[in-house]
Amino acid sequence: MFTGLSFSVGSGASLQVTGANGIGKSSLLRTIAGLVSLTEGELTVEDGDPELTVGEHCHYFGHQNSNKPALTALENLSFWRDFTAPMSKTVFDGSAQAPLAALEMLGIGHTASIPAAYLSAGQGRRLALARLIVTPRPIWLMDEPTSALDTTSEAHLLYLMNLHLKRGGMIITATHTELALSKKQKLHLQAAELA
Amino acid sequence: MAIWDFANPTRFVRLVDRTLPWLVTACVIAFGIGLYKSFFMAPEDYQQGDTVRIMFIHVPAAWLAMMCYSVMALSSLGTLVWKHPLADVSAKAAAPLGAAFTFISLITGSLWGKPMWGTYWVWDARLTSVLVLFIMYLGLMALWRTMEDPIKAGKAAAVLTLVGALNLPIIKFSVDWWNTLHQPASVIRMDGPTIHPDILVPLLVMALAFTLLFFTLHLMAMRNEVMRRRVRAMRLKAAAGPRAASATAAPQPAE
Amino acid sequence: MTGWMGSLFRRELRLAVRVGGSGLVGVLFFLAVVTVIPFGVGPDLNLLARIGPAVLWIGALLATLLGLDRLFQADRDDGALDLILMSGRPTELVVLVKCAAHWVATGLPLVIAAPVLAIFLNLEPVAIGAVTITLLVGTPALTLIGAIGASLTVTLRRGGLLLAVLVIPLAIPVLIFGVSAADAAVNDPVPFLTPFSILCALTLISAVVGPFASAAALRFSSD
Amino acid sequence: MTMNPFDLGPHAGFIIASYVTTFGIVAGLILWVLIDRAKQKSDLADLEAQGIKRSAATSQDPASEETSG
Repeated sequence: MFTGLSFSVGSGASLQVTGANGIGKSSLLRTIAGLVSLTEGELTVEDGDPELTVGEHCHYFGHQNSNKPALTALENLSFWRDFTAPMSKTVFDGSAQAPLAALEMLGIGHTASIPAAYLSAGQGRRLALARLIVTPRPIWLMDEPTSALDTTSEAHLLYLMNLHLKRGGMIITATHTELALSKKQKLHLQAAELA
Repeated sequence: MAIWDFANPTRFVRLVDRTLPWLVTACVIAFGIGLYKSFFMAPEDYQQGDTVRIMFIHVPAAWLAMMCYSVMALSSLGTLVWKHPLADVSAKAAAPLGAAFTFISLITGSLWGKPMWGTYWVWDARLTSVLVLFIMYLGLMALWRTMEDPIKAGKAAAVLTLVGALNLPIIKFSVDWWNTLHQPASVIRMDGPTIHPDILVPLLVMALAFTLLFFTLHLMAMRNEVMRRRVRAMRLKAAAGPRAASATAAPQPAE
Repeated sequence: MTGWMGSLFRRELRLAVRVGGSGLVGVLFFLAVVTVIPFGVGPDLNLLARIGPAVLWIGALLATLLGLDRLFQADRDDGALDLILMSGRPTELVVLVKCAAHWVATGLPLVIAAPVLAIFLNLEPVAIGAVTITLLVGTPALTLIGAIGASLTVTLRRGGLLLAVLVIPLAIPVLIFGVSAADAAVNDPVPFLTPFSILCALTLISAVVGPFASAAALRFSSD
Repeated sequence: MTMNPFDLGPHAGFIIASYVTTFGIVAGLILWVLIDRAKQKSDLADLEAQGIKRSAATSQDPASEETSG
């Protein structure tokens, strides 16, 4: 899928992957997440937990929210908090909000006891985002994170992302829109010349 | 149009609140008389002995199993044809009651059958039809449960109920046909000698008591359903609620 | 360790019983299958008593298979499967817990319903007990074997039918020993314990093979 | 002819069993209705405590309540 691709992201830095539609931005993120296997080359996390794969250092925030409509917002979030293995503090000391506090922080605290089926698209998106701040993990892989968010929520998202960077986290996003992130690098994917 | 006066759920709930005490009282009295009569007054049948007492609950339950389906079929017409707003509430509330009464009639029927026929169950046309009715009730309940939007679910269930109502005679006919093909073994016929009035009176009282019980429970279940929909509407509002949301949604994170 | 497993188990159970869940539809299907058999073979009570254990077992097999296609598909449709694979929890254990919850929500009701349905088929008390016990021991095996099919067909839009086709051959041994154990309890050409212990062994084997095969298939599925 | 309700003859077990199961099922129905009512009431109270008005419920029929969401 990719040839001659090499990049590194330092602690506290972000990488914005750009490129035309269909070029493979999402595939790149999914490869890092370990959801697509590498045919060649390697991915490593320096000073990471050697027991874990690269993907297990990551939070994946993709197009889908993974919210179960039959469960309440709080049940959804609490499940992911309990289920997702956290990173040990020695490797990464990131945000670990309590589920209810995370919901409040994202402005959907009032929906905590409401089934996720009743949430609007933006609220569902925020519920999915809350998952990233209840379990600390150093690398956030975000595929079009701003989709379905209005401007206030977008500002909110940027605040959370910068907070994560400030704590020494890393963010790799695939997006078309410019995001005001600190220590931003860019990676532009281009179609290979057909020989 | 009396029915349309209760189209407003709030007025309906108020009406239920007012009638329920009377219904409950009537129901308790009817059961008191019915049970007293069926144990102390009714003679044992010369053929079936004391097991005839099972009839006092079996027959009313079977009668209700059918009446409940009629209520649901009427309500379904109400949903689809007259678009009465409480019709699907009524249909939904009736389904579990119908299933329960059908189940009672199946259980008591087989408990009656064991001493009479020597087996708990025979594939007799009457029993089998009731079993099919039971499955239809459960199917309807499953349909109600799996669809989240009560209005959509109500319409789907109404269509199924009416198709079922049209189909029930056909089912009954084919089951009869199937049963006569396989010569009925040793089934007792209900249409034997005319029923003695000493048995008939308690039976009628018990039937009345069960009917009252059904209406009481039906009204209460309908009231619950109205409340459930109110909760649902309010939850939708709460989720979208600008008041609740604006208080916390401003980008002022807690830390 | 137990924390996340308990959490997953509770979530699966909640999803099975709430709106849209299919927990009890399986029992209803089981009832429908068992009811429909006498219409086909006739109401001969002796015949029904003879084929009763087999009817109950086939009904349970079909009911289990029908409910299994959503085991992983629901999680794949909303992206949760990706997160589960990245969660850092052993996928084999995740599959095992999901199967356990699925069995409690759909398999256990079948076992509970079996004695009632056995009455319709004119089984004797001993046979009723035997069928119920064999179902109790055997249906987990059906769920675990079915999980393999469910994870193989997880990427398919309409995997339900294919799932059944893939899994039925694998489930034949369970069916054979389940029915023969139930039969052995009534008319004893062989002692009940012989086929019954083989059935237990089959369940234990599938508790090992099922999660491993299923986890492997799930990992490939996201490629 | 027996007038003694406690002597139910040789099949007393079946008679008692059918009355007991009927009673159990009916009691279950009544409990279900009452528990459901308590649950809806507490849900309503919760929502009202959150400040959600039930205006839609007092003036409109359930059909328009549903579509208004």
